[in-house]
Amino acid sequence: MPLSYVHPYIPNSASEVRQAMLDAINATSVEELFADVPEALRVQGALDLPPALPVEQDLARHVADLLSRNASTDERTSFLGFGVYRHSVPAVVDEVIGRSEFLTAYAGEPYDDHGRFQALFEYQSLMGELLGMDVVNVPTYDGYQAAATAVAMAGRITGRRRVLQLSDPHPHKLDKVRDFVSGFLSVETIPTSASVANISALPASLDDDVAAVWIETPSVRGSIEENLSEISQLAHAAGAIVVVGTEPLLYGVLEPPAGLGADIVTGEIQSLGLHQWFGGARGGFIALHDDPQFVMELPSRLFGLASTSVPGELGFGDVAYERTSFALREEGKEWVGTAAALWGIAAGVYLALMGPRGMRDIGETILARTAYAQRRVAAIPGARLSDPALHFREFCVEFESASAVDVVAATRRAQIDAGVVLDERSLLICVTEMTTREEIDRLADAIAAALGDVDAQNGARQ
Amino acid sequence: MPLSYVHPYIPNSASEVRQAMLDAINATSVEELFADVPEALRVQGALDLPPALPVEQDLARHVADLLSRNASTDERTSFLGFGVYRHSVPAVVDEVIGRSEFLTAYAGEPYDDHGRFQALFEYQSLMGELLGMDVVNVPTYDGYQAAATAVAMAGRITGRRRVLQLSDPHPHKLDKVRDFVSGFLSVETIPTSASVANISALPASLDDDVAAVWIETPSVRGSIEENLSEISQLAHAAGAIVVVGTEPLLYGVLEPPAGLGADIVTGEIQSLGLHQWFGGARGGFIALHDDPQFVMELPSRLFGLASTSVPGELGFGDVAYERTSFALREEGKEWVGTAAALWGIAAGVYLALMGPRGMRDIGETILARTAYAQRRVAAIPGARLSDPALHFREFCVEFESASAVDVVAATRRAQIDAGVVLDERSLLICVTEMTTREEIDRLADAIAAALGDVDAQNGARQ
Amino acid sequence: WDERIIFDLHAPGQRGVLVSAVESEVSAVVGDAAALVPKSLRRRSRLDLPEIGQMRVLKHYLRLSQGTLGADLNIDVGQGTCTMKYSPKVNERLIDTPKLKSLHPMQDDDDVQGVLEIIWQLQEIMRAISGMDAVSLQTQGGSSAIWMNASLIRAYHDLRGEGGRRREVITTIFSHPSNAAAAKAAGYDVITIYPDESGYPDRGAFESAISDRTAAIMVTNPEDTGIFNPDIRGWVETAHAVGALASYDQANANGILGITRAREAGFDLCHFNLHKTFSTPHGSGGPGGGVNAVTEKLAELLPGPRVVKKGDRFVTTGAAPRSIGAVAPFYGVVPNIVRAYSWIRSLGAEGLREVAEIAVLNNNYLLELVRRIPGASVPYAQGRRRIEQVRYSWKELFEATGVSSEEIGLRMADYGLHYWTSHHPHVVPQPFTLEPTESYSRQELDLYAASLAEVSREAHESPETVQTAPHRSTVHRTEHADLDDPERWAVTWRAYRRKYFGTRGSP
Amino acid sequence: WDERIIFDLHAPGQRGVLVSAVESEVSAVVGDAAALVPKSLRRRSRLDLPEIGQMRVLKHYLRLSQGTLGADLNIDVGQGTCTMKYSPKVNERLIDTPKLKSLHPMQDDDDVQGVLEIIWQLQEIMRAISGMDAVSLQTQGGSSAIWMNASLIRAYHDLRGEGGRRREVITTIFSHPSNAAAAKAAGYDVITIYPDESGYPDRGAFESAISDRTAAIMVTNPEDTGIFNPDIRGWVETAHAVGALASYDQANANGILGITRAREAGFDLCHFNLHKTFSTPHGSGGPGGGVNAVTEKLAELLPGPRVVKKGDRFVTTGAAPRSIGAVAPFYGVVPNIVRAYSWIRSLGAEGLREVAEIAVLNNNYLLELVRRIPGASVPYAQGRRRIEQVRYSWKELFEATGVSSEEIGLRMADYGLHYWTSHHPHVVPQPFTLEPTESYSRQELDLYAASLAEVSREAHESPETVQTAPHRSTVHRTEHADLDDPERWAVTWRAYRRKYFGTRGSP
Repeated sequence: MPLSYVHPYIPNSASEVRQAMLDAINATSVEELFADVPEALRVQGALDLPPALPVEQDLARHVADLLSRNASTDERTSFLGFGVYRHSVPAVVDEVIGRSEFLTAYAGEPYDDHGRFQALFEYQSLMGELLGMDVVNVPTYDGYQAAATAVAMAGRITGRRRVLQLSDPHPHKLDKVRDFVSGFLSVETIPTSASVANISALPASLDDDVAAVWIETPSVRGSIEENLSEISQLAHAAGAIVVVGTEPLLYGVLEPPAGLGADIVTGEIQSLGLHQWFGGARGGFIALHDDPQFVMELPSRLFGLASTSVPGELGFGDVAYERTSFALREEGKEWVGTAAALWGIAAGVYLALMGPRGMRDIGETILARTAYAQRRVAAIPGARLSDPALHFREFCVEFESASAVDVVAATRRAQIDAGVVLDERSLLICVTEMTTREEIDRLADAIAAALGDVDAQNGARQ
Repeated sequence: MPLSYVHPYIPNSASEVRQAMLDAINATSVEELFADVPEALRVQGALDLPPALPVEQDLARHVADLLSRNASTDERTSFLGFGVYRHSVPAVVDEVIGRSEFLTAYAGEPYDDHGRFQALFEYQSLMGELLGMDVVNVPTYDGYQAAATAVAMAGRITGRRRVLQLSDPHPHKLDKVRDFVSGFLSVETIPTSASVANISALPASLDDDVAAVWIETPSVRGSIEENLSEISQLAHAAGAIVVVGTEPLLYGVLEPPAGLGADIVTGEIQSLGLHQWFGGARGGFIALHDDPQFVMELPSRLFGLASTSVPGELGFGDVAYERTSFALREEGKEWVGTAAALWGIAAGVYLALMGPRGMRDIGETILARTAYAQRRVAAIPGARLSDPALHFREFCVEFESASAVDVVAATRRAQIDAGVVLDERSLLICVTEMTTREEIDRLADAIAAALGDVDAQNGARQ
Repeated sequence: WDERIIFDLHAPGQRGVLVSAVESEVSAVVGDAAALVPKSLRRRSRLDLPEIGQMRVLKHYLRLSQGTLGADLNIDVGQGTCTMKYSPKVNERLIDTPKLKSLHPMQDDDDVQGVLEIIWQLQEIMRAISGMDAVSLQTQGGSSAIWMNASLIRAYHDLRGEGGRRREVITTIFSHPSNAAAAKAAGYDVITIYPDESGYPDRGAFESAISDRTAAIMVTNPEDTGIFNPDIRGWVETAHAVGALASYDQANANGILGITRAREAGFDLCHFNLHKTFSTPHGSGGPGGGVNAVTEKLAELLPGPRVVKKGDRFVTTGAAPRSIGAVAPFYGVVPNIVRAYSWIRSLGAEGLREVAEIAVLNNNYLLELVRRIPGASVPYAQGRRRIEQVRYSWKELFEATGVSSEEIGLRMADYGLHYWTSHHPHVVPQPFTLEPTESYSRQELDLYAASLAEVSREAHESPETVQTAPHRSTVHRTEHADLDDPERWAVTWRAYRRKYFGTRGSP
Repeated sequence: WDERIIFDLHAPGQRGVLVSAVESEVSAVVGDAAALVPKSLRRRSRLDLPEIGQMRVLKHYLRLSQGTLGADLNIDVGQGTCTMKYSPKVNERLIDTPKLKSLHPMQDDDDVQGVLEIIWQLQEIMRAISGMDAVSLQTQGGSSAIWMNASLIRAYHDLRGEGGRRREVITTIFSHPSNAAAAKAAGYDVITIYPDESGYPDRGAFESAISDRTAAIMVTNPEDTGIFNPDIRGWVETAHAVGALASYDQANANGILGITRAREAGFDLCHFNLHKTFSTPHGSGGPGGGVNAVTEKLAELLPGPRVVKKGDRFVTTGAAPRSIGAVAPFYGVVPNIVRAYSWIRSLGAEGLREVAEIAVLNNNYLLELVRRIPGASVPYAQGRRRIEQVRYSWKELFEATGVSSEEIGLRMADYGLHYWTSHHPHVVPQPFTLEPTESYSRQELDLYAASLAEVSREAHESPETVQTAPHRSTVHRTEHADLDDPERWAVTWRAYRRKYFGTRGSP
């Protein structure tokens, strides 16, 4: 039973067209085309779905009404981080990735999609400069997958079965990595010391069965690993591969991990020009040195330069396509599929806009505001910083006697989301280049007021 | 004194580039380039402007904060019309006119801007079908200008000096027309009868010095002129030109004015896919029969089809360019300049999406809801319709004892903007396809409640 | 793309969008909607719009867009006098909100304080930039702002009872043609002053022309040649001396922002183009945006409605007491007002001056490059610097090769670059006008000049290559006669079908 | 456009955007920001990103976009198995609001009720579409959803202590390669079933392969050939009989929406692709969106966080008790969840079924057209109708002319049309797969088939025309060896400079 109207998305459902096409294929009904689907497999009746809204204005009103029930982080003062960050997104980034051409392209050849190949090659190249490495993938899903794949690559390259994890990674990322490699690798955690790697505990665990030493810097608490160079030396001496998960915004200011011994560097590109999207805009980078043994273990697509039949002309194509599951099914490395290419283009535009000066400025601004926020919060009676490490963008504050949940609830009344509760007494606070000094001051005042109230209540109780 | 930073909009202000360019032109300073501007004409010091916000995130926050102080008609229930209408804008329209190519093109030739010429030719053609006329201009500024130019054209064509105005036009439009033609035409108003033309008063004024008879349908009150055919016959018999100002949304349902004798048909395209924009998105159409005497008096650009050096290929170009002020300065017809081309493209996309069925549907929906609103409001004690004419989208209600301003103030408390106050006791109410039956009912209830309060107060006072 | 005309995409029954249907409760009350309309008014003929599915409509226009060389894609220095500059994308994002798009101009002032503040602020900013006393943002483009100048001039003299006597407006040939045209449309006789040998407007001719019949001078400065008339205050004083007004077309203001203003030169009124100097995108030919700024003595004539500040609040009021009446609907081209406000706020006073300085630097740099191209010359004001643009000439090239400026333009299209001859009349023979603004990098100016030089080389070496251009456009050279002959021109598809096929159906 | 690589646009000192500066009050407290970083960690080498003004960056990417054949511009039926359909523009407008873009996943539930409701509603809708009991929307693409299926299968058997024994997964050769690949990545041995002579998956081979070592079957149906396995319930029952799970890859669900579901065939788990069947745009290769739907017995394994409804409120909770843990961050690809929700709501249940019916009608119509093209053939299942797509073969053409399917694809690019051979291995010789979906009008299908026929004619008449294609692309045929030789491949500009020029500077 055809629809009673022609839906704008289904042009051939106009009844005269439908009939003409049936005639052209010698069919008497559309039903006949489903002859291979036995009656027993048929859905009885219509699917149980909410009513259709085929008139565009009705749909738009419905969805806009739903979304209007959200209060965005532009309306509140947000110090929420924990893997998703409120950074400035230049308008040009949104303009480029909103272009119909990039938005709706998929899997064209380098000839029809020259621009897409170039844009993603440039993304790889710009990231390569930032990270000081020669090979960067077309983004995989997210930093979790990037870390999981990097660790798995280390397992495949070394043929070893242990992974030492030295930092405080995001707990969900750790989940993902464990599950992903559980078929062939065990992930062992060496607890951190003062929120960075406990380097003195490393030698005892570091044996010739260790495939990878895995560092996260900044950690989930925003602490920067200061001893990467030493850790790398120890790992390399044991024949292990150094896998680092990190934040690209650091590297206008900091020496990239490759310069400190890292073999595989991974992370997220959400901070490079992607909105927060309720945590739903992610892309994972995996950067390598140009070592064929490593490259051939990477599952992602890699777009590379190629000469063409016209001398001097540069074309693009898939590097080492034969690694992939597209070429080899289960004999390929892991798998490759629709991942996060559009976000990669976005990150490329972002880096092109920022340039070296912009990347230095943003690194310094965030470092400075993080330090400022740390000092402001640490100065509040009843609050202290959880550790003395250098922090970028996030840090953890511990309350002496107040519960973190109560502090959050109190500051929410001032339209402030103070941070993410890590445990009973710990709050993870995030500041970016979007967080002004004035907002940090308001946060500190609100926390101080909240703690004062708690003290007062405690006093009253005593 | 150069800026202390390189602004992203001014690439060559980087100091090394600036110097290199000065060297290339043998100048020692930029100041030297302004040698022709005497010291006495120089601005002393900096302009008195608010501080710069060169960091994009700061600018965005500033402007978004300002705009957040507005309550849009999406948030309220709006019955406001009076020349600006809340119609549904299909997303595809916004997508097309948001494209960088159309948005930032300007005055290219048919070769570099083939697409722009085609899109505007198609706009003209789609409007031509809707209006049943063979010539439609690239949009001028707005319906006011379109009417003014049409009346002026009639003056130039006939060489006569009087214009008879038979409807209730928008008062600002009347202002504009009067001022525009005041150098050579006088506009005389024949008062309406029951909000449409007083056809019986026409013959007395219609003499052989009348250049144009000017009708507006719908009028500012939304009333449809039912006697256009008879008026045209009278006008033509006197050698006058019939100029009609109208609303294109009518013509999926109604016979276009050309079929009823109109010689020049004008109006606004805001309802064809343009948002309200606080009244700031307008475009004026002027439609003619393909009579060279008329065409040569039109000042606007006209894009036409042309054969090319390749047989069968269709190109585009300016029709009768020699009419224009671009070609002839003051000897051209009025003038031509930057007007409203992008809105013309939008209206073309709109008509292409709507098709004949969509235009019929929207006409019927608005007619039906207008009639429904009229009946609901007319049923309220203390309120009555101002006239018995057929109305489209707008109608006027008169209150027996309440002031219209008070009624508006009372309904505003229910988040309803009930309409535009026309005078002490009259309210102009507008409904479109965006106005639901439920909203109309709420309006009627709110007006009834407001009138009830007034009655109660009057009762209390007595 | 070889994209057919949209009528050829017609497929019966397809829908691009659906329309909100009449509710059954409504039908129950009013009956059949069509029956509400008297039979004599009902549409008699079939409405021959095409029926096309949504994706196909979109695709059609996307393909046409790709066949359009927007300024965002181009090195758009070839459309001199148009001030093609970067229209920042952030401004597009900022206006794309229901908080602006879905505002109605008759909403209560309380509900629209944000937009009113922006309008008011831009008025104040334009007061500062012009040095004038009062501002209207209502007109929709440069020419309509020029029209408003003419209308204000007319009203001013009418009020003083001199309207009947002052029947002349004086302009210069290198002022924008709309000054002449709008003055004429307002009923004035137009007197046009040409430059003297130096290239500056001829002071002697001006003094001969001005008299107590003069209503106003309406001039551009710098003129479209890029030459700034250093004697402009003298001209204004001469006009004032005979009781005429002085109206300043600031279409070329980009090179003098923060350098010199209407006020310093003594003008009574002036206008700016939001879509030129203040970066709002040109929209394929509009909407633009006009700014009219006047001195105190003309303020009472400004049109309404107006936005004023009362305490901390912004309120709307009617027109000034002796207003010329509405020149345009409501508050002007609001999206462009917000865009221009945003652009100016990004730059501030120092930034605007930097815009002017770099625009002028770019212009003189490009001048240096073009001067070296064989066959190109730079008429007038030899050895002087230019401000915002330069009107060049291919006279030498034309004489040597027979290749005209128009033909060079068609060949430049093959290089993916805009090029436009110049406004008529071509006082400068074989003219072209380049205006680089502040938006283009040195590399892009080098590339544009190199392309011009290449075309010059082609013109000398194989003129037919240039004269048969375009070679790489979507279409080939069109037949101009099709456009000028009433028997053949076709402004709509229906006219085309009728004239060429004698049919209402598709050919 | 011949647009250079972005590093060539470098112009020292130019800025694309400026960054919020450190406030003086902050500096006063923390001192110089760079000095906060220990010297050993400070960047040692110059950061060689290019410096480019904003307009030039924009122009660069706009030009690259024009060199990309997005589905919006194309008749995109040539990328079979990809379900290239119309991604409605209204959905792009709807998600473009700070109310979605600027939401943080750790906000209080009270502040995000709107997005939580949409997530929850889409879960419910997917329950109805699949007939399964519980849904997760967390994965970011089809292959990651397949991975999640594999991970759930593994966890399921592990929980029952059978993980050690069940080491095999069975798939079919015309199921998407990621089923094989993800199963392998999860540690399984993969057994692949080929079709029998009829073209349907070989039941006999399947029965020989299945055993108590089988963890699951992971199959697509209809397969990538467009053939629906009518015996699918039999296969599932066979799997269940040995204690294996049955996992349904619904990448090709478009043609069976509302017709048949995982539930009816008895599957334990399945996945859909939001970016295929449910119209979210393909984004140049992602982000996509995966939907995993499972029966009750697997629900306890689903990852977290989850969205549930409590009374009238929507609340977030952690993972299920025996969850496999996070497979992806937070709630999945939220923009695509909202897009897919909007698309489904526009259509409703009847509309979805209409999608399926017209997609299948289009497919069989196109089949009829292609069948008539000389050199093209339709392997398998002769005389049967196909569902969502068809895998065709140019075997005859190749044998007659030497022109391969890949070469035909390059020539189709000259016609402005996408064309893709097919996934490896090429069991069907010289394959190509066409999937018209419901989005294309009859005219467009006719045009696509006519273009294929034209290339076939060229292949027969002048094969070198096809074999030297593309002729009208931005670039010419690339040298594959540059991409496969480690000495020559260059994945970044820095690698290119190093390998080809031995330099860090621009070549």
